[in-house]
Amino acid sequence: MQMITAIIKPFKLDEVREALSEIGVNGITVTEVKGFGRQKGHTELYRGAEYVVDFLPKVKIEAAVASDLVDATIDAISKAANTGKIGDGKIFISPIEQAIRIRTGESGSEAL
Amino acid sequence: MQMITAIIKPFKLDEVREALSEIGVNGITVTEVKGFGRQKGHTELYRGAEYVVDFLPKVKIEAAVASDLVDATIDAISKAANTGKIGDGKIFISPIEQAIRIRTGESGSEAL
Amino acid sequence: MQMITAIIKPFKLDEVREALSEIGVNGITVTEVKGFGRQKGHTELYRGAEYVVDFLPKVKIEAAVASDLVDATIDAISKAANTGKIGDGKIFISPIEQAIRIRTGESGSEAL
Amino acid sequence: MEGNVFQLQYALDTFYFLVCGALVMWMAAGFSMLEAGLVRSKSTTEILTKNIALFAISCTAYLIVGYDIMYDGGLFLSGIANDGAASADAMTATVLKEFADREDGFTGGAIYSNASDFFFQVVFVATAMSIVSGAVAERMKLWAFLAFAVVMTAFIYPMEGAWTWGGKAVFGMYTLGDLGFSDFAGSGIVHMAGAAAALAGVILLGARKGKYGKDGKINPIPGANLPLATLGTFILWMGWFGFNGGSVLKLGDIGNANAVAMVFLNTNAAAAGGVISALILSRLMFGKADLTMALNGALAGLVAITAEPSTPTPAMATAIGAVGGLIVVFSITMLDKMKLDDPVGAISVHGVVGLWGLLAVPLTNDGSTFMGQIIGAATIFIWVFVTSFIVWFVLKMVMGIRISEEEEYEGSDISECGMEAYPEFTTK
Amino acid sequence: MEGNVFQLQYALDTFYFLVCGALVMWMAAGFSMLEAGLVRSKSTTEILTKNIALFAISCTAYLIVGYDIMYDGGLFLSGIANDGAASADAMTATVLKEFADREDGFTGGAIYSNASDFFFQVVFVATAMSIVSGAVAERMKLWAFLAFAVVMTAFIYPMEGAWTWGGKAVFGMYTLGDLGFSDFAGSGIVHMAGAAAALAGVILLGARKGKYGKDGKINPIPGANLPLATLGTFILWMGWFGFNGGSVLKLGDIGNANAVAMVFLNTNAAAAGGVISALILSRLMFGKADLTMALNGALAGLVAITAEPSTPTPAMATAIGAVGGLIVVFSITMLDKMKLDDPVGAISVHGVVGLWGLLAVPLTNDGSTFMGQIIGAATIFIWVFVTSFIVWFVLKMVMGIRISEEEEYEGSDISECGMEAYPEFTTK
Amino acid sequence: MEGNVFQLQYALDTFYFLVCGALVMWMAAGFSMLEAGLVRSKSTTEILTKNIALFAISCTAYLIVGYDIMYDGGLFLSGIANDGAASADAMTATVLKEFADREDGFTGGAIYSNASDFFFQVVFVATAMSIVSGAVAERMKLWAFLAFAVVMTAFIYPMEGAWTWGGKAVFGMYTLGDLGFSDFAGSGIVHMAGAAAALAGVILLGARKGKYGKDGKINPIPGANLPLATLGTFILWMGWFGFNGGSVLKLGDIGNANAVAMVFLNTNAAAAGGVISALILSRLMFGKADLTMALNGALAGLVAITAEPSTPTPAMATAIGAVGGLIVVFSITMLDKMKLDDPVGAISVHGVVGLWGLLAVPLTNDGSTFMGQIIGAATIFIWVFVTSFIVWFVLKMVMGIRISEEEEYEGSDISECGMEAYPEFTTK
Ligand SMILES: Nc1ncnc2c1ncn2[C@@H]1O[C@H](COP(=O)(O)OP(=O)(O)O)[C@@H](O)[C@H]1O
Ligand SMILES: Nc1ncnc2c1ncn2[C@@H]1O[C@H](COP(=O)(O)OP(=O)(O)O)[C@@H](O)[C@H]1O
Ligand SMILES: Nc1ncnc2c1ncn2[C@@H]1O[C@H](COP(=O)(O)OP(=O)(O)O)[C@@H](O)[C@H]1O
Repeated sequence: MQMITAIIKPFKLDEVREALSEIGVNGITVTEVKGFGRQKGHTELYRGAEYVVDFLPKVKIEAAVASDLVDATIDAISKAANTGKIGDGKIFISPIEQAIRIRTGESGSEAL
Repeated sequence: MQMITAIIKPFKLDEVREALSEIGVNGITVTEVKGFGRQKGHTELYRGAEYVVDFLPKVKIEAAVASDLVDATIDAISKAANTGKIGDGKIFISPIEQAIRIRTGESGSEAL
Repeated sequence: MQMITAIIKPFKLDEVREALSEIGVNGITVTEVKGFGRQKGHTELYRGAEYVVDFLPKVKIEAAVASDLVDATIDAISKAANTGKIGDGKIFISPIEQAIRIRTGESGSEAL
Repeated sequence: MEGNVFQLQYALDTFYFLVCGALVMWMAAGFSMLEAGLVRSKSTTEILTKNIALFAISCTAYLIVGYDIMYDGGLFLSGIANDGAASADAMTATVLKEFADREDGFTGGAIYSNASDFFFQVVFVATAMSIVSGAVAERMKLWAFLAFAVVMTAFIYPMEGAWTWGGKAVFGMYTLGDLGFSDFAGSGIVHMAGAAAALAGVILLGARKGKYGKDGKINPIPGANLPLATLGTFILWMGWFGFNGGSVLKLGDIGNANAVAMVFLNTNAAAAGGVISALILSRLMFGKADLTMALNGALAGLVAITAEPSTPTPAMATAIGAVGGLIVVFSITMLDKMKLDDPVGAISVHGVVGLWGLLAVPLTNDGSTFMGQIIGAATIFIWVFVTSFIVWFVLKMVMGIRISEEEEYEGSDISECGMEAYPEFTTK
Repeated sequence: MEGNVFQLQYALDTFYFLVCGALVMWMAAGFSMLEAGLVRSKSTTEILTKNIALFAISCTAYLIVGYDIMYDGGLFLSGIANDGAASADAMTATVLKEFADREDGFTGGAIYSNASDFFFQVVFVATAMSIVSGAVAERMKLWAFLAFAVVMTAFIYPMEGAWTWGGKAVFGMYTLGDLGFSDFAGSGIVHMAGAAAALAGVILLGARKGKYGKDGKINPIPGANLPLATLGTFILWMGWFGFNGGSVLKLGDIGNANAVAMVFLNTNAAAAGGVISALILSRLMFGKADLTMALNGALAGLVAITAEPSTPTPAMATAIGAVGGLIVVFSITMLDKMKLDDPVGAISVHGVVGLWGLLAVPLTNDGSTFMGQIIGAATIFIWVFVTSFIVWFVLKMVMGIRISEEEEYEGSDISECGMEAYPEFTTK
Repeated sequence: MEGNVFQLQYALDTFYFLVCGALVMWMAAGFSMLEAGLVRSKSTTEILTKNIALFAISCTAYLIVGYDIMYDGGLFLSGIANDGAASADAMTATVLKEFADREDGFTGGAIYSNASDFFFQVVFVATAMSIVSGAVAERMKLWAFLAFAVVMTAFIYPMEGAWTWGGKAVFGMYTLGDLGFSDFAGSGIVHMAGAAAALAGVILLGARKGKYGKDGKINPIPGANLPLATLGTFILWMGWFGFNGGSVLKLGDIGNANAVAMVFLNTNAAAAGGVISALILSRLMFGKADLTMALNGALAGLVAITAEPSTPTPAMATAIGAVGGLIVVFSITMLDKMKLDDPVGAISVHGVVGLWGLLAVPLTNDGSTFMGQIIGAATIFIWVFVTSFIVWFVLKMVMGIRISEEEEYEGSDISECGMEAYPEFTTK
């Protein structure tokens, strides 16, 4: 079991979700985040004074997947989220020791 | 030390927090997230056209706990967050290598 | 590669970001979260009835860094986020197995 | 030539009614904003829908039958065109004759367009009904509420209106006016009546889920948008000049013009008094300056002066309003203790303070008596409360009046209207 | 003495125009709030900027040249001070002579201040232009829009206004009034005209990115702030009393005062009818009470009655408004099927229902004919649509009328105004 | 018969005052919304509380003593009922005698209800005070502010009002009217006065934490809700018709009615001019169409024309407003460079442009002189600034005027009112 965390551009969310569904990842958790990286923010103006909004809106997707699905998941996200422009985001893979479904108490990849 | 991450129904937050306090988990971090899973979203309507809101509001709770508290924590969350209905959520356990309290510089389970 | 997760006071965000830039951490992801810990919430009032807002606004910073930067990163955050008052927050270090840049497909510390 | 002076007076008085009526219509926006600001975001679309629909229903039901019950104005306002005459010219001749024939031609009661009278009256009905929507917010079914609105505005309100402003005997038994009952612009007839209907609904409906905890704990449910609530209050304050000012019923001679001006002055003074007293009291009682109490204080001051804004001195008007502001703070906290959940404070503002308004009339108006005020208040309250209770009860049996627990948790916006009020602002 | 009666009538009629004009000016706020509520948060600053700027441009362009084209009022309103007389005293004398000389001195057409006439007329221009901004929202360039506003208010609208209310022959060919065309307060002249300009813009502009999916799928783009949209509707409702009420053009005798009152009554009744029918129809068609349809229903009722609010009975007025409410629901869903993206429903409310309003006139007004209404409607529509299309087209060639795809995705607020409308409420 | 004509004129003029007064009262809502829109969400409840409370305090303090200081109206308005006569009939007789006795009976200065005069005057006081709240927003203590409001509206404003509109000599030394000072509706007396009080407060208070960085860097603090700010501006624009229109002081004959109409026209034209010039200038200077500058431009146009809206031609009025719009953009950026932090631009809009308004009077009004305007402006400014400074200073010593740094960081809403304005919309 691994946790796949992806930071993507917000407007790619629906495509990524669909791509994941297709390969059998049926549960994900999504968070609205702000990203800071190579992609530059934009300038806003207020009453004559400019200021830079450094942080860009991004979406974080977390999907816990069984080990055999990891590569397919990475692949699916990579394709669906790619625009070829700077700021497309990252995928991080980290370990999970255990997963539990609260409703039933099932654990392990059963719980996903 | 482990990081316990739970995705729960928002209205269960207070109960879970109290349950955790009781077993001695005194610090948690909470994020509003949107979940996608077996539980279905609802349909909204706007000017005659329907659309499905796929994502459901969920709350993510993160608690870093010393290893001896892990089971109790899982137990407390499982009980407090359970409604028996689909969509109750998940608990994920993942490793943390180190924890530091910014104010004092303490580290390890001292820092929690 | 490690993931450094810090929970800090919101108004310290800019200082922390600058401190990280200085040591060469150029990408971070930021989430608005609510924290519960030793620091007490405040009381609000509405139409004669009081209630306690337990959760305090915090900011979560996530930075994936190459192993040789971990200590410097912890140090930079610790210093920049410190006010010496309760509630300054925590830093957690956890493992990442892999990182991928979506745009290019680069992986490992190349991707950060 | 003299006829032309009468024509001008007719025109001026008609215009005065129309301007005042437009201001009262504007109060519908005030109630909408006030209520939309004091409910949670997930119930906002629904409360807005209720508000615009109840206004439309009030106008239509009163047009069809309510005005006829209250003032014998004709079903569907039949014959209102040209004040019943065959043509505009014929009407002009009739009106001029009426002016010429009466002894106090110019200074007698106002002679003005029937259409303007209806326009002014109809917006009062909507006001009474608007009071109800706020109190039952966030948990009542939309269509049950609208069904109640039809009965309230077509029948319940017009009946008590007929006994008071309409001058008819209460079921042929007694005539309120003869008993010394006086309610200038409707502290009782409009405001307390609306509150009585609301109270009946709230009792049958129960409190919002989670409002009252164990051991009598009160869990505040903060309103989602206080600027809107404040805007609503200012709109109501402004509209009230029409509400009270128009109720002088004539503008077109020196005596009446001055009376209208005094009413404007006193209405404003009472509202100001209500704000100040409610704000200071809430600071003393709760330790903070509670904006929502200040807003309710303004409205309380306005309700309090509505029963008699023309006879008090300005200082007295300020005091009457200030007492209203004190009452409302106590009443709101008291109702909460009684577990009567009223998200916007409508029952306190319009009901409890409405009663205070009625009782304050004899302090400055010799033409009224305490006994008359009490009998009048009791008549209005009992009639409206009992009939409303029956109607709510029947609706409860027939279609249910409360949305399901789950719907309430999700918010009435989705279940009743299918859409969110602020889709981009809440994570929900 | 008789002169003083004339003076009073002049003063009263002037005041009546000013009050009605101020109410119509207030509609600018209504359009702003309605539109700001029905677009996404990322396009809100820009739509607000468009609204206040278009109002300012309308006032200025009509002052400079529009009023002259429409009513020969003089470039820059030259000579409007003292109604063209050398001094206030001279003007008073002239006016009194005019009253005294004419046969129907007191009961003839209103004699009132030219300045009040301009003030009343100018806010109508702004109304027509406000209709456009909503339909092209979220994707049109700010400065292209403002350039269009100049042409529309300085030339396109005044031309058709001259043919209708101005009484001039259409390019010297035919005179609409002679053909039995009648449009009391502007269902066609103002509302349908605005909608025609909007339609031309929408066609050239295309739909918002993502609104229409593959296979004819319609993706709703919910408005960000429904309380604002509701407030806007109430503001428009209130302002409409000035719009229609002022269009009687005289208040100062019995016949006219009564006519003004009937117009207020019927305007309100039609709006109420529109709300009820649209709400019920949307409940039946979509299963939920769609607030945005109820709001559009209110406006549809108002637009429908605008062409003739003085002759229908109140029941008839309610019906005319209710039909408007039905039409608007069908029209909005139909336009979406035709992929004409109109975020606020302006083309349906003002255009389609405006036509219904014109066609309903002969039902109650003998002075008009169906043929006249149709020719009039066609004249207005063709003129405004064609000229607007040309202007939009030229603008498209010269400076472009649509913001880039990326800018649209980021929101027009940042690209056009550099600032967010709600910087703290959205994570974006 | 002639008496009836006088009665009608009295009634019409009284009504005119009341309608204009209600419009000015409405400006209180405008200031509230403007300020609530331009502060951060965490200071919104508090600014709303300040606004409704200051309005209530203004009304009460001016009623108790202010009107007496300014116009000898009697403490507590004693004797205002029936204009001081024993009964309505006695008053009617007195008024009619006054009309009959004077030479220019019908065309002389307006004779109207004292109560309507107070009502019109009192809302001006509140306007002056509203200007202050915006400038000191987000950091001033609520109760210190309210204490200042008492002194300002009971004493500081009435004193300078007495010297100008009250016609009294300045400390017995010189009489402004004699020197050729003219301020029609209060560019100086109301607006610049409010700005002077605000400036004194801002100087003593300091800037909001974080507004000015090192090396003169200006960190913008965007307002939380621009639709509200826009709504507020439209409300003010509408209310201004009452503000300036009512200041003609008489409507009821041809000359005056026409003057009122010109004032409406010019007021509107100036506001339009201000929007256009501010928008274009901000586009040129900053590269984007800054909505907040356009809003301030509208208000600047209105303030600029307020000192003399009756004599300019419409084109001239547009120009005077447009210059106001230019000034305000420069002034706002300049004040920021001087580290005078004014979240809503009140000092620029009302103070700097108010001065421009005063100086523009002699351009079109022969009855005024530049010297008179300068002396008048200096008198008002020095008096209000110095007394305000002293009062703020005493308050600072006694109770403190600024909330603590931590409270400011948390937002004044929690510390002063204990509640959030938008509890569900911000993560904070
Ligand atoms: N080291 C990192 N740790 C965590 N998040 C990161 C890191 N680097 C980048 N991100 C996230 O990924 C987003 C995209 O990164 P960026 O450098 O702008 O472009 P790219 O993905 O094309 O390299 C950032 O906005 C940020 O949210
Ligand atoms: N594989 C997963 N990875 C991450 N989050 C998940 C995953 N599966 C489910 N979730 C989260 O848990 C929530 C509940 O899951 P769901 O499948 O709806 O019901 P249940 O918890 O009863 O199985 C989802 O809304 C989502 O936020
Ligand atoms: N065990 C924990 N797991 C996750 N987050 C925690 C934990 N303990 C504290 N936090 C987070 O850190 C924040 C600060 O902690 P707190 O105990 O208030 O003060 P301090 O950091 O000074 O010890 C909390 O608001 C919460 O968001």
